[in-house]
Order: sequence, then C-alpha cells, then structure tokens
Amino acid sequence: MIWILDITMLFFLVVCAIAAISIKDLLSAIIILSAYSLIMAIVWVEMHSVDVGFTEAAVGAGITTVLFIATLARTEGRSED
Amino acid sequence: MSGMIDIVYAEYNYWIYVTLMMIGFYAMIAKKNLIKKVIGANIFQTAIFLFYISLADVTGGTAPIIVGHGGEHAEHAADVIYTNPVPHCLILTAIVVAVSTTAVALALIIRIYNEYGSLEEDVILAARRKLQPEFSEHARQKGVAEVSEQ
Amino acid sequence: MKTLALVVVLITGAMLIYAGHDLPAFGDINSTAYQAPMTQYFIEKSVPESGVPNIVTALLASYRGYDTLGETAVIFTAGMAVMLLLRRRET
Amino acid sequence: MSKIQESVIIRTVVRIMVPFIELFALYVIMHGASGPGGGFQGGVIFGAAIILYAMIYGIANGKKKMSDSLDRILASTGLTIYAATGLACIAFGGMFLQYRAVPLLSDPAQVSKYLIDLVEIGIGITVLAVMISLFFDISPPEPEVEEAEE
Repeated sequence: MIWILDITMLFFLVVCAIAAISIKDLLSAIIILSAYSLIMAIVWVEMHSVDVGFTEAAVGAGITTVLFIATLARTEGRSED
Repeated sequence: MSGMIDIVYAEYNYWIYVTLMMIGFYAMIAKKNLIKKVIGANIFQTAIFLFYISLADVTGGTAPIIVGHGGEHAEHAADVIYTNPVPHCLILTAIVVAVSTTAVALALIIRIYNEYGSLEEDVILAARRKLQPEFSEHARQKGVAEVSEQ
Repeated sequence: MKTLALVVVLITGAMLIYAGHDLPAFGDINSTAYQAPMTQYFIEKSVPESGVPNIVTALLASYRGYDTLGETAVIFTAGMAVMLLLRRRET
Repeated sequence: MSKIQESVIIRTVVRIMVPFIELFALYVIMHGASGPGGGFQGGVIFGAAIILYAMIYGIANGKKKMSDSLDRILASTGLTIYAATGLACIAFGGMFLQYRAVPLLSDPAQVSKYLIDLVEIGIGITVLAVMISLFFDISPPEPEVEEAEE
C-alpha cells in the first residue's frame, strides 16, 4: 500500500464519479465512467488484489463501455439533467 | 492532533467508499435519464467492491499467489504475508454478474426507447398515461382509496 | 424531489460513516476476518489440496466451484435474455 | 460507414493486432492457475478482440468470424464442460465438483490442478460467446454490407 498514490487515486475517483453523473452529454459521461473504472482497477492492483483489478480493467473499462456506446448509437445522446 | 491523523489514516478508505456510494445512490434516485440511472448503479456497485477489497488488504502483505511454488524464491516462502483471498473471490464473482445486469438493463432501455421515443423518465410516464388513460385513472383512484383508508 | 433524494442519501452516508468506526483499521493484520480459521486454512492448504498456487483461482474453481457454476449460468442467462429482447427474427 | 472505419491506419493496425490479442487471451486462460488471470478475464479479452474487429470492419464481417449459430453452440458448450466435469466427479464416487475423487493420476493435487484448468476453459468459452452475442445484439443494425480487405 503506497499512501500518496492511494490518496491521489481515490481523490480522482470521487472527481470522476461526480463528473460522470453531472455532465449532460451522455457520451462524455460514459467515457468518464470508463476512466473511473480504470482508476478503480489501479487502486485495486495497488491494494494487492491483482485478479480483481485485472477483471475490472477488462470488464468495467472495456466491455461495459462498448455496451453503453452501442446503446447510445441506438438511442439519443442528450440528457435533460 | 496526532490522534485525529491516526483516525483519518485508519478510516479514509471507508469515507471514500461512502462518498462514492452516496454519489451513485443519488444518481439512481434523482436523475431522470435512464442511462444516468444505470451509470449510477455502476458507481454504486464499484463502491461496494472497493469496500470489500480494502477490507481484504493487509499492511506489508502481498498478492495471494503462493511464493516459492515450483522452486523459485523458495527461501523467502516462510515469512511472506498474504492478503485475505476470500473477498477477492467474492468480488470476482460479483463483477461479472454486474456486467450481466448492466447488459440486461441496457437491452430494456433500448426496448423502452423503441416504444416511447425518449429516455427521460417523466416523458415516458406521461406517454404511458396518455396511451392507457383508463389504466392510469383506475390506478390513481385505487391509490387515493388506499391513502384515505390509512 | 432532488432535495428529498439528497436528504435520504446524506442520512444513509452519515449512518454508514458512523458504523465505519467499528470496522477494523485499513491494513490491520489482527482483524477478525484475517485471523479467522477459514482464511488461514485457505492460505495454508490451497497448494497441497488443489495444486494451484493462485489462491483466488483455487477458491473460485475448487472450494466455491458450485457458486461459480451458478455464476456461469447467470452470464449465459443474461446473454439469452438480451437475445430474446432485441434480436429480430429474419423469416 | 463512419470516417474512423475508412481509415487505412486503423484497419491495418486492427488486422495485425487481433491475432495477438487472441493469443494473449489464451495465455491468460491457461495461466490462470499460477498467476493473475483465469476464465473470466481471458474470455472477456478474447471477446474484446472479436468486438474490435466487428467495430472496425462492420457487423456483417464480424458475423463471418463468429456466426450466430456458432455463438449459441459455444455458449452452451462452455456451461456443459463445467457441469460435465462436476458430474464426472460424481461418476467416480466423489461429490459434485470434488476433483480429488477422479483417479487419473497418482497425486490427487495434480488431478485437481488439471481439472481446474478444464473448468477455466469452460468458463472462458461461455464468457467469450456471451460477450460477443451481447455486442452483436445491442449494437445498431447496419444497412450496407461491405467487404473486408483481406
């Protein structure tokens, strides 16, 4: 556990989460959610949980983002709130 | 003062996970866009996973892969501390279930958009009331009757 | 609506932070979960019993194999559900 | 047909990268017993390789690599491999998924290791087939069919 890296990454996590739910453009929100997942994977690898970090990097930052963007391509990209 | 710093150092991961959980929970309740609700659900899930993984961490520990199996570094094998592997296994299961639920939710959102032409919750509810007025009136009267009974 | 949601969320968060004082400290090796007999058993016996150095894989596929079978069935069911919801039949 | 799909650089890089991503996925599945990795991660990476190909070369060309019927067969094959491994343990006198009961080798730990590998392969096949089918179902339909530059 590296103290400074941990605090920095957790701060970025909170910033990414707030940005992902408050931005109006849905494509930007999804890309920020992908960055959130990648930072989360880094935090988990740094907490010595290599398997879970690997899975989150592959599933959360990869497949989930692709599914969200494919959904946006079939619906609309603007949000009212 | 140093006692305060000790408390912050010992518990900051819990505070971060509670903050993330609050953000995701708020998005699930208050946002009207359906995709925003699914994003909030994802943030909620990862916050709970972060809680489990930080419970499993041990200071000075290493990843739960046995050192010294097969002869390499076998002399260090005795004094290695491993982190707790049980929450890792639980969360590995939960992440893959999370992507399954997200996929089903997105498929339902696509069907709803094909039916109603919108992703906003209030627009969908208004369109639903317009499409089925008798159903909506019946439900409203039933609700009023239930409230007046109490 | 948004104020009500904010109040609900803040009350939940305050209760969770209050409950967090009873949890073990971050990285505490003397925590109950780490010193439990089951955790120590998995760490010590996973190589002689299942022959796999990665304890997480041994837990996932051997000790909790029934759970993982159910989880694979969940993924399969999710794929089938999306197929039922969205696939147009070409006749 | 968007601008990104017409770019020569992206098409060439994707065509070169896809076999290496698939090789890495197989490595992750087979190396899951002695390092980080396993069936879920390897299956998702293998699915991501086919999804990358389908995103750049079009859904129709992607379905030439992995057709719908092959997808369905693979998804159920993986689950069958897993369940059949468990049932084989019953047939040799053990309990469900009790790998040590299978008398293939003299050392029961070795039997358990190879059967865990078999189970991981089953999980990987199911996950890759389901991930590809999720992407093909959720992605929007493409009107025009375009030939791959082989």
